Amino acid sequence: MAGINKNAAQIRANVVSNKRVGQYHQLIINIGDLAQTCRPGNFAAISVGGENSRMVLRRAFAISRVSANSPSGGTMELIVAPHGQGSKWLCAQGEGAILDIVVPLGTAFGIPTEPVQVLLVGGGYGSAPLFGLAEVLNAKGCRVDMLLGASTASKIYAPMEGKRAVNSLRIYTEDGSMGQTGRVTEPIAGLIQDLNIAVIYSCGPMAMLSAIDEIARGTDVVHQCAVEESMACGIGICMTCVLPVADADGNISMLRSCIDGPVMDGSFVQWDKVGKAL
Amino acid sequence: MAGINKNAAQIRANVVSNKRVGQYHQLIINIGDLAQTCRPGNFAAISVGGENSRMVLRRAFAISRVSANSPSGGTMELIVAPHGQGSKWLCAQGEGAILDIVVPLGTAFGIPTEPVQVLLVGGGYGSAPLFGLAEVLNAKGCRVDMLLGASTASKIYAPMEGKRAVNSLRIYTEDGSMGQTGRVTEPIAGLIQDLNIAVIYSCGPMAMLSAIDEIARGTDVVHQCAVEESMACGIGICMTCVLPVADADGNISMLRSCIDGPVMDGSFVQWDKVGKAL
Amino acid sequence: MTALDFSTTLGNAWFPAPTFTASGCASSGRELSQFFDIKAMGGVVTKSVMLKARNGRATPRMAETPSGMLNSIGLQGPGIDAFLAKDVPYLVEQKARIIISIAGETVEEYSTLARKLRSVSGISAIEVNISCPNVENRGLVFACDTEASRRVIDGVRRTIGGELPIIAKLSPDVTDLVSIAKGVVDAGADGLALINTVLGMVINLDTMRPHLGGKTGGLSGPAIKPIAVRAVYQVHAEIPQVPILGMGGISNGRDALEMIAAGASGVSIGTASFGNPTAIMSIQNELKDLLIAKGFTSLRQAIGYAHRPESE
Amino acid sequence: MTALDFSTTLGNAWFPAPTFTASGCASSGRELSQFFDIKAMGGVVTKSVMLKARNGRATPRMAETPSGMLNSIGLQGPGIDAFLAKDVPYLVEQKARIIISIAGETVEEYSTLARKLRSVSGISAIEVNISCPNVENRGLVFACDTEASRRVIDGVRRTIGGELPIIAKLSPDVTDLVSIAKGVVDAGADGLALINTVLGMVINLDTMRPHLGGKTGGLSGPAIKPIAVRAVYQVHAEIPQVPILGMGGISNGRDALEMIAAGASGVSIGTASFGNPTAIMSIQNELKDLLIAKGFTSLRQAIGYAHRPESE
Ligand SMILES: Cc1cc2nc3c(=O)[nH]c(=O)nc-3n(C[C@H](O)[C@H](O)[C@H](O)COP(=O)(O)OP(=O)(O)OC[C@H]3O[C@@H](n4cnc5c(N)ncnc54)[C@H](O)[C@@H]3O)c2cc1C
Ligand SMILES: Cc1cc2nc3c(=O)[nH]c(=O)nc-3n(C[C@H](O)[C@H](O)[C@H](O)COP(=O)(O)OP(=O)(O)OC[C@H]3O[C@@H](n4cnc5c(N)ncnc54)[C@H](O)[C@@H]3O)c2cc1C
Ligand SMILES: Cc1cc2nc3c(=O)[nH]c(=O)nc-3n(C[C@H](O)[C@H](O)[C@H](O)COP(=O)(O)O)c2cc1C
Ligand SMILES: Cc1cc2nc3c(=O)[nH]c(=O)nc-3n(C[C@H](O)[C@H](O)[C@H](O)COP(=O)(O)O)c2cc1C
Ligand code: FES
Ligand code: FES
Repeated sequence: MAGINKNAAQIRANVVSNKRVGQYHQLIINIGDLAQTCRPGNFAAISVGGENSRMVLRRAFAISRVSANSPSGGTMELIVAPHGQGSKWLCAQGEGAILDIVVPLGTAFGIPTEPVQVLLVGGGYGSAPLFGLAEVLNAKGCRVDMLLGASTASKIYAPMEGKRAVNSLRIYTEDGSMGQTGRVTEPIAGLIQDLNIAVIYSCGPMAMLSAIDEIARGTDVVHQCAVEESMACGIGICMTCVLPVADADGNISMLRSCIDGPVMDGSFVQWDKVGKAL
Repeated sequence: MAGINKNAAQIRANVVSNKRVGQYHQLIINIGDLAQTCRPGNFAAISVGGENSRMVLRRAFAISRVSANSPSGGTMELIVAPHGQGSKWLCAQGEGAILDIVVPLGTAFGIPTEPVQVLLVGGGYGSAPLFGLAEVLNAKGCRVDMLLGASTASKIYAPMEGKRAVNSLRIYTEDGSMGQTGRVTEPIAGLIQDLNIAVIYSCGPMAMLSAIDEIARGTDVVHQCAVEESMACGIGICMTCVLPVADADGNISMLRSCIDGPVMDGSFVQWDKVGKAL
Repeated sequence: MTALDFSTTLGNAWFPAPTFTASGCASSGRELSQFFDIKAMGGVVTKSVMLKARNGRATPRMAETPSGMLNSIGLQGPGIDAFLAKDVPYLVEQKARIIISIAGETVEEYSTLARKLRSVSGISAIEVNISCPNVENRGLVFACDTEASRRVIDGVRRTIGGELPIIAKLSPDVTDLVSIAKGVVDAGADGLALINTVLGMVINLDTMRPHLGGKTGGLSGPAIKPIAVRAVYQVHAEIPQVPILGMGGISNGRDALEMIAAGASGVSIGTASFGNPTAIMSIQNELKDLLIAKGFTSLRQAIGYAHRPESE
Repeated sequence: MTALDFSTTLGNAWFPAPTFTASGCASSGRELSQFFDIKAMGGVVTKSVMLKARNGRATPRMAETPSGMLNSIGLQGPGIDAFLAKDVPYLVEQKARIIISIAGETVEEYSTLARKLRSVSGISAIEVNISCPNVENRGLVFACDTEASRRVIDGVRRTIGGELPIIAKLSPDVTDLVSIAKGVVDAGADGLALINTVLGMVINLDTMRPHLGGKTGGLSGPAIKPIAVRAVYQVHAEIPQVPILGMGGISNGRDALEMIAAGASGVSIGTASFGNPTAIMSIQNELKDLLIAKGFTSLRQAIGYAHRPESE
């Protein structure tokens, strides 16, 4: 069993900027030297609602990108969807606001030691960490192709700068308002063959991850996915965020997605048992 | 039994300004036409903590003064002591903040029909409504003398403009940091005689009101005091804010200080029974 | 716009909307009518009235707690005769629908109160608040004892006859809520009101003593909402035919819908009105909009919905 | 600076500070040591361990509620043998003081667990979590039944002998907490842990079904603090000689002092650590400062202070 991310620390951090991007907010937050320890796939856990808040739990957000030497020091970028009260509060925090953050948390995407062909698949705000990941993979000499999907155009997050490290980017929306009409999972089987994909990296809704895993099963493709379970603590002490995962011997146990994830080997996750008692 | 203040309404109101004055904050709030219906002694009940607040109850504040035709429309002034979480939150609301307010509430100080000699006694932020009251009394031709007391200088609230309507103002602090050293109640017995006082108006801590009442008892002086009991609703529906008060026949019952007060005839309040079960 | 049948029933009493005041949280109803038309809501549940006038407990009577509050009012009130003479006629005149809440210290007192109500016109139902100390049994709260609860309801039922619906209001501070609920239904209750406040305490750190005059107090507000939803769900699961007036922390339309899905036929709103005098009307409107948005054509369809198997 | 004796005792176990983790809210202790030195707090109460490994309940296992949360973990854990082999040695190595929490489904299972602990060194006390369904009695929770509670503690006491303090952890979801407390003390408990979570439920309005995999869950956090303070006060009033580990919603030093004034000899912190990994250390420091500011020279003087007559 993995332990808590050894780099994790609790800090009070400044919001450098907050910009609306489609239906999301892009927050840049000054986290100082901690930026150097963040890896693609890691997440941050943030207190929400301020001093008199009735919300007692932190909210988890994937780190989209870090910049170790921005003019305002080490920063991280988050892409936040205003969903419920907590994320809406976060989206309302302007420049200069101070946040209580624990970062970096969780596992990171594994980076191949050889330059290989990889496919990155993102759903909704799930694309956020993929652009930072693409840069790292690109620097390793990997060829990076990317698929992004969402229900509608405004839920596609695909920043211009992000595309530099990507060889090809295809966008799917269910309502056809951007890119192809349909689901992001549709072309995957074809691409695996055509492009000789070695690794799929995915981040998005659980149903998408599960569908990708079904496609990858039976092929040689490694599937690294970033799962998203409800988390009460983010640091491994509450056991609420568990998923049924098999070990090498096939023994299934409930692993904490905040410590043994969010990035997991998709082939070990027991997708059919998620949300059921073992 | 009195009913709820017939002028009361629930509004969303803008903070026009927020200034620190000693240990208090002076808040000017735009309440539009409601300003015309506020009388000295009335109070406002304000929601605190914002949308995700764990504070479920309103906070009560005496209306210090109203201005029906200020440049920003009808406004009221509050003098707020940062005490616990709710009042601290209020003191942190800057210009432009929007507050949920129910105003005006409660009874008002009775104004004599004849010009008489009156004494106004305030403790701490209890002086706030007395300056507005002094103006009304002064306009009626009354001679207004005022005593203010507090533990220390920074807790004396006595604005320059406020003194216009006052014939004399004496200040007492317990630590001697401003005015005379001692309690504001000390000179009252003497003043009643010397100045031929007809009415004492008081506002401040319950212990001060009770002490004044003891002095006034046995004299002809009418004592109108603004009491301060913990209030959950401010509008008469919860029965938490009660005080033991006698009626003309001497029957004592628990009256709601938000509806039958805050201004009450001190001689009817059963000071020795406050905080006890009847 | 879709038509929605928003009406509900508690026993044989019909109400145009399922939103009520909670007993003790609207005084006589007069004060709220400063803020909205009180006949626009489902109905007024009046403050629990006792036989004699009562001064209640010493102050402080309240303490705010995280997302909630404690109260220890001690049933201050004018007594049933003054109440019937002054408060009820006002509500009748306003055309508000009225549920009278009664409280007593002995089984006999409850019956006497019921007798006084028998001939009063304009009343839709009686809520029997049995979360009161039983002076005949070491002050043990009636609602904490199955047998005492039954006896109170039995006495009221016999006195009142079969017409006026009796709603028994239970306390959550018990080991086995379902058996108490079944007991009072057996004894003649037509409906249940769930939940009364949860016993709590706050220590004042200045005095280092219990803050409230009554030492302990009743916890209400959003803090207890999950407890209330659980109570309604548990009881509805066992006796689905018995209508429930659900309450405890309801502050918006979503809270109300949770309670209805758990099994409540109507909801009472207490503490929320302290923070917001127009809370009941907002909740009523939000609930209506939510039901319509979810495609319901009647409130009735949503009652107890959470008990259906996942597949439906 | 005034010297303060901040130490406390639970039975014959001594702790340098009165602040502990709450069972199930600190995993094995390893995770928190990323944020502070775990031997600096009073002690670690470990997650309730059962005889066999257990996977626990289906997800979702949590729901946030106003100033609180519901959880339904279902006692996921590695089983006592793996726990003693892996988790305890780590804590011993860190020089943390350790209270082991055990849970079972039968009276026998508790005794067996106690037997396994008898020879383990480095343990300060055993916390017996009896808020578990008793499979031998229709799943009725042990802590809801005076007799079953007594039998569990009696079994553990006989097995463990007289050395290791036994702390019985009780549920607030009962009609008469004091009699259950007295029962387990009679049966051999040296101390009490009050309170476990309060049973609650949240309905998910998207699915219109109970949100949690386990349907109901345990309510914790600031929302339940007044209930916890009341429970500690009630029990301390009746059996002041029995040390209490108080918990339920403690989030800052003031909350901790409330609990101590109500009668707790120590406090456990659960949910607050989820929102703030360093909560326990802040609470410990704030409590110390508060005691000093109020002129206490020892923690002991403040325990149960709220029970003194007003005049003192
Ligand atoms: C590892 C991880 C990475 C994430 N990355 C992002 C991201 O980059 N951008 C983004 O917009 N969102 C992300 N999320 C989801 C985000 O955490 C939730 O949208 C957010 O917690 C919702 O909080 P709320 O108060 O707005 O909603 P509410 O529904 O009011 O939240 C209530 C409770 O449920 C929990 N909860 C609700 N939805 C989710 C969810 N989808 N996942 C986990 N917990 C949930 C909350 O933490 C909270 O405790 C991520 C979640 C996880 C676990
Ligand atoms: C009629 C009236 C007029 C008032 N006028 C003023 C004023 O002009 N300026 C000013 O600074 N304060 C005034 N107060 C007191 C003010 O209401 C309290 O200081 C404030 O409610 C404290 O809230 P808090 O959240 O800061 O403190 P907390 O102690 O955290 O409050 C907790 C709870 O206790 C209640 N409470 C605490 N202290 C008081 C108190 N002294 N009176 C009533 N309720 C209390 C609060 O309303 C809240 O519900 C007045 C009170 C009343 C009843
Ligand atoms: C100040 C106050 C007074 C109350 N008085 C009564 C009462 O007289 N009779 C009664 O049955 N319940 C009484 N209750 C309980 C409420 O009716 C209700 O059951 C409880 O407060 C939970 O609902 P809420 O969270 O919406 O307030 C009172 C509650 C409060 C807060
Ligand atoms: C996620 C979670 C898991 C818990 N697991 C246990 C447990 O295994 N054994 C136990 O006795 N109590 C358990 N509890 C209850 C806590 O120990 C504590 O009694 C309760 O949460 C109240 O304290 P708090 O409000 O500080 O969290 C758990 C609570 C939570 C929130
Ligand atoms: S979120 Fe608490 S263990 Fe993962
Ligand atoms: S504050 Fe509610 S009745 Fe006065």
